[in-house]
Amino acid sequence: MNTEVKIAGVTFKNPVMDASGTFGSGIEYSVFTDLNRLGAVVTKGVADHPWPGNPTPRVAETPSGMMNAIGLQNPGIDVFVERDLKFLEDYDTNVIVNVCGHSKEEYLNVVERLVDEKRVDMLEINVSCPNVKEGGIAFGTRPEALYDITKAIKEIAKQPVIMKLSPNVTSIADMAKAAEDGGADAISLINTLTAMKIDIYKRKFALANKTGGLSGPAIRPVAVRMVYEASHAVKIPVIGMGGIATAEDAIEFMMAGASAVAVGMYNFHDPTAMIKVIDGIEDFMKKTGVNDIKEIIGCV
Amino acid sequence: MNTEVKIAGVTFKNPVMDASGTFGSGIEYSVFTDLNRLGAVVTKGVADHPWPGNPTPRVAETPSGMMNAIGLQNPGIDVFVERDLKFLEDYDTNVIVNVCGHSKEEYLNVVERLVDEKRVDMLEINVSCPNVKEGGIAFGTRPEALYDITKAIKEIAKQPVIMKLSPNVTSIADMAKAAEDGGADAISLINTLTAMKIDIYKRKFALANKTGGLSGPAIRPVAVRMVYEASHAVKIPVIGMGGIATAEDAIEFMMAGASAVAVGMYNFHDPTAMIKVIDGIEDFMKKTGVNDIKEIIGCV
Amino acid sequence: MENSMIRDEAEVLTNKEIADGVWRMELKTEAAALAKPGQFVMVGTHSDSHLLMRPISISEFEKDDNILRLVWRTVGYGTNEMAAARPGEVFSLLGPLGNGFPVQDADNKKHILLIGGGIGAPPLLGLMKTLRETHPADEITAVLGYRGKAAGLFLTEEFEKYGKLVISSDDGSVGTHGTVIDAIRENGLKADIIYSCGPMPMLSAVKKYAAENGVRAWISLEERMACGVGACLGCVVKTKHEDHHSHVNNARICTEGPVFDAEEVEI
Amino acid sequence: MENSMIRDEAEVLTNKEIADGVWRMELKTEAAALAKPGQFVMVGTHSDSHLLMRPISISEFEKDDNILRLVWRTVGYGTNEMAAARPGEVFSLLGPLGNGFPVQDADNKKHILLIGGGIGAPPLLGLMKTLRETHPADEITAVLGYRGKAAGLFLTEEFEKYGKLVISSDDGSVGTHGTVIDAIRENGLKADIIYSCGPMPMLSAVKKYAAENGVRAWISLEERMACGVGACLGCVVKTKHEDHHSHVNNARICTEGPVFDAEEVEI
Ligand SMILES: Cc1cc2nc3c(=O)[nH]c(=O)nc-3n(C[C@H](O)[C@H](O)[C@H](O)COP(=O)(O)OP(=O)(O)OC[C@H]3O[C@@H](n4cnc5c(N)ncnc54)[C@H](O)[C@@H]3O)c2cc1C
Ligand SMILES: Cc1cc2nc3c(=O)[nH]c(=O)nc-3n(C[C@H](O)[C@H](O)[C@H](O)COP(=O)(O)OP(=O)(O)OC[C@H]3O[C@@H](n4cnc5c(N)ncnc54)[C@H](O)[C@@H]3O)c2cc1C
Ligand SMILES: Cc1cc2nc3c(=O)[nH]c(=O)nc-3n(C[C@H](O)[C@H](O)[C@H](O)COP(=O)(O)O)c2cc1C
Ligand SMILES: Cc1cc2nc3c(=O)[nH]c(=O)nc-3n(C[C@H](O)[C@H](O)[C@H](O)COP(=O)(O)O)c2cc1C
Ligand code: FES
Ligand code: FES
Repeated sequence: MNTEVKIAGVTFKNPVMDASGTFGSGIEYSVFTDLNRLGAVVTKGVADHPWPGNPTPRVAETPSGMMNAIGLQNPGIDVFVERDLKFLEDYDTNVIVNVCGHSKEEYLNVVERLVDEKRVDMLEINVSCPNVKEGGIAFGTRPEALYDITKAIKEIAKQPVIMKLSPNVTSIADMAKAAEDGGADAISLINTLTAMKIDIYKRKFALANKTGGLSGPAIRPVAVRMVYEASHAVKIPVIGMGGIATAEDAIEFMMAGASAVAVGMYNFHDPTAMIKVIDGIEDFMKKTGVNDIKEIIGCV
Repeated sequence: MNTEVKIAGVTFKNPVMDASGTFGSGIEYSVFTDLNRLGAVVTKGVADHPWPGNPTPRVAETPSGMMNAIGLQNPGIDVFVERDLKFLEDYDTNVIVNVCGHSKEEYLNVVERLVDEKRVDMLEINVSCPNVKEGGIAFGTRPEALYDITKAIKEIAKQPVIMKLSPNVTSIADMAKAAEDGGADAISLINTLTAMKIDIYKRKFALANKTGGLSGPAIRPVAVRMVYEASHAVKIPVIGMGGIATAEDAIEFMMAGASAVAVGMYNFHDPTAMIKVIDGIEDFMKKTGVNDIKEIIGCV
Repeated sequence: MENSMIRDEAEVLTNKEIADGVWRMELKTEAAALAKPGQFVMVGTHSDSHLLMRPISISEFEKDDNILRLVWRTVGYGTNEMAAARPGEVFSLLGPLGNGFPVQDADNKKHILLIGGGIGAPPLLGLMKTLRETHPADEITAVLGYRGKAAGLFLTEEFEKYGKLVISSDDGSVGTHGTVIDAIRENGLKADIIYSCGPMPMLSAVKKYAAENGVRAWISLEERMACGVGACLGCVVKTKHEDHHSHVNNARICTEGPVFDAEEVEI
Repeated sequence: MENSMIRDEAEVLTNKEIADGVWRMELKTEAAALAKPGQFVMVGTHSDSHLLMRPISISEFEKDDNILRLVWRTVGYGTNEMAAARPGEVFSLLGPLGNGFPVQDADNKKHILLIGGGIGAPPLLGLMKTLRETHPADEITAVLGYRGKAAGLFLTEEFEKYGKLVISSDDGSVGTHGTVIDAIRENGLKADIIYSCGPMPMLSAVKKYAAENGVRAWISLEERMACGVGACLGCVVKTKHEDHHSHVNNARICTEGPVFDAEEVEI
């Protein structure tokens, strides 16, 4: 039975990874989850300098999901390389670094800083965070802007580049194509849906940032649809995410066209969720006679 | 205590109505719900001729929600007028007729047929159904197309016109403005989010139509955000919907900027849901000292 | 339509596994007093993320005692939750829904055939009981198809109370080896009227059998349902004639059905 | 960090309402053996639509018997579900989490002041018990603010076991009429070190009081949490100095806290 998948030349022992921002750099959750079991560790978005993020409250619960407006707080690329990348050196898994920035230059600064970091297997460019005002979201909603930044990053990056798409668009296929045209090696989707919650007794927004990103099982049907549309619009591989809780969900994304999948907010519900997804995929393969996980990619 | 609201000159005894397509024309649910209690009955989308709709399965359950791809099956405007409008004559509530079509002409045919129907208090134009191939969705995702059709309808309509917006767009504010510019008397939102579900054991789509529209509490945070953005972009009143289950949810939409609200898929969960929402709004007003429901509209 | 159906919080009186993964529950509810054979109820879950109610046929009803009996196979969230329910637990319920079997169509018929497959058998029990009120036992025959002995037969003793019972099984472990149609042939059964409920392939075979023999067959259909009361148009089946509601040859199974003249529906 | 916290399915041993809307539960879990006063646990709900775990402070722990005691006020879905739990029911739990109160900071101090407001009192009970192991009872004073007699006092007898107890109430029905600070003044209490937990306005007053009196105050903070373990960055508080993790003066309450030197945080 083979659970290996290959994305842009990088081999994953299995198609399961965390979704950026829900797992730190793996340090905290390594108590509950053997990182060596994961296909990859995807780290929290990092910028070229430390970001303080948004005021609190930053998280709120919603039906079968949650909202967040962390605002991409991060310690900056220097601390990240020294502490987080170093920590990950001890583990036998791929490392995908999620990159954020306020401007093209800031994105490029991070990518440049990482070109010679051996521990970095891939870059994931977050052009879709809805919680940062002048942040990536412009790149994430206009095909031309996405094409531009993809191209600029590809010119200097030494690792394969994954462009992470926003679902807050009229046509996800157009965005996927723009990333592909810009030279992206893969795309990942979906990031969170822009959302809002109001505390009616306080007459205040539940999040200090007013809006936040919706994630969790609630959004899964939207994510599956977008993964299907995107993977049919491009030839490059797709990493699917959005509400994955169980192996069944992961398989659903792969059947829709994803070559690999990420588990996001469900890690908060159950820090052992990813291990259960990995085990569950193997069970499914046994039960239904699938010898190679690649067989099911886009099979529907 | 006053629960009355006024939208485009039409007075609603309270701000609660059903969301089109989830309540038929009220006939079936009248066993469980006294239609006289409702602010309005919004009827299922009707076209200028009978539509067969999509093949089955047409509905599927999702976390805290459901998907549907009914495909706007309807008996056509003639049967509708004779049977459904006639049925509604006996009730003391507003009647809002939801209109669908494959083309501008088809929309206009329905509107024309209704100009002199006294029982019709308002028209709601569904330019946002994602489940009909050449259906309204083009009008619902391109501001220019929306402006055009709004204008054309307004030229002949005698009742106030509500344009019902699709959430599957990059900028809901742009769409709201296009409707307003076209002369709409009000807008309603959100229609369903385009979504997909796969039966992994059968390797088949859960809906025969492949994609369907996601509704229910799962999408509420997205709907609240869009109602907030839309109501801040235009001066015309907004009718809010998307996942309303309780009075608290209804109030949340009103605080976000909605002048009235609609309950959709939750009617399936509990056919008495709308009555509970109406009673619950009154309780909330008492408990928190709100004398006029209009005070809370957009108060956040 | 007034008071033909109610919304109720129904209390579980008893709940028992009667075959492998097949359960039978008694519920206390005034919906029982309104029920006819072949109707169904929508049953709510206790989960706040599984929001749709589940359609389950009424197997039997005791009008005077307000008791409904449901029989179901566990296949997913809701049916498993029902299986886990203890006496005293309460389920929201809508019903009775749908048209039910036209019992009067058996008037003056001597050979009444009830054909059930697997979990389609239970609603025929309530029908057989009702038919027995106006017909002698020897005019009523139930032909039931089961998987086999290992998976377990169910309700056979109950059916035998009201008429003749003929059985087929997929594995030949009991009764005729094969389908219900094989059992009908093997036993030389005659039919003046047929009532049937079961999986789609069986219903197609029944439709064909009925057509070949010039008998009217009433069949009970299933489809995914959201509302269960005719409002959502989720549950339609293509019909030969234009029905009074849709005007597009798309009858609602929950309202115009679930029981249809086999001739009338395209299955 | 290895084995400092676990994920467990903890069984409810007892559960009781000890004041109006305030509940106290005993849970069987090995997390108890790892606990320190002032730490907390994340408790899962049984609902599949309420997916976030709820942070609840550890009120007391019995290391040898693997018993945790939680005390909470019902305010929403999760806390009400916990209130409805019967013995034998099981909750998913993550813990113990956070740093806890620095007990050793009380070494050689003669006037140890524990200041608790409302539902902030319970974690101070476990702290007081632990302090009592190394201090005589007359060196430890707990000052607890309650709403009043009508809403009910809670845990007062337990606190009295380990030292002195001073009470204030909003309505003056018991102890000092006013805040905990009023009670401290009215009773002429001295402090060499302060530990505190309670609502934000009280913590601000404690911070101010401590600064005026040149005493170090350790205060326990609350914020909305998603992960509870430091991964999501949902629960930060602005700090005076750059913390080792964030490098942006934004310490994680769940990990660098929930207990902070009052001087260090901007509240
Ligand atoms: C009129 C009618 C009568 C029925 N009577 C019986 C009966 O007496 N005994 C019995 O065992 N089953 C019966 N069924 C099938 C029964 O409704 C499904 O097995 C049940 O809904 C499955 O729910 P679940 O939560 O366990 O499965 P899930 O897969 O978790 O359900 C997910 C969703 O799909 C729907 N669904 C899944 N399978 C079916 C199905 N086969 N038909 C319709 N909806 C489905 C559910 O209602 C729910 O909305 C009947 C169906 C209909 C339409
Ligand atoms: C470190 C820490 C320790 C705590 N210890 C206790 C305690 O010992 N006893 C006690 O009664 N309460 C305590 N709280 C507050 C407790 O977490 C909330 O009352 C509880 O989460 C409310 O959950 P709910 O489902 O009842 O409310 P809901 O309103 O349904 O909760 C919705 C969401 O908001 C969160 N939330 C709501 N109120 C709060 C709050 N005040 N703080 C943090 N999150 C909140 C919930 O965790 C959940 O994610 C503590 C909070 C923190 C951060
Ligand atoms: C708390 C939180 C923080 C996140 N931070 C990031 C981030 O830094 N970079 C990024 O690309 N996506 C971020 N995301 C988005 C997730 O990676 C993922 O795309 C999204 O949550 C959908 O997956 P889910 O439904 O499984 O959570 C974050 C999500 C959450 C919930
Ligand atoms: C079964 C079903 C049928 C619907 N049919 C229509 C329709 O005919 N016209 C329309 O404008 N919207 C239709 N809608 C969309 C709803 O009116 C509503 O906008 C949407 O479901 C969001 O609200 P909810 O989450 O409360 O269901 C339909 C929704 C459902 C679930
Ligand atoms: S289930 Fe809604 S019409 Fe039949
Ligand atoms: S709750 Fe996630 S970092 Fe504190």
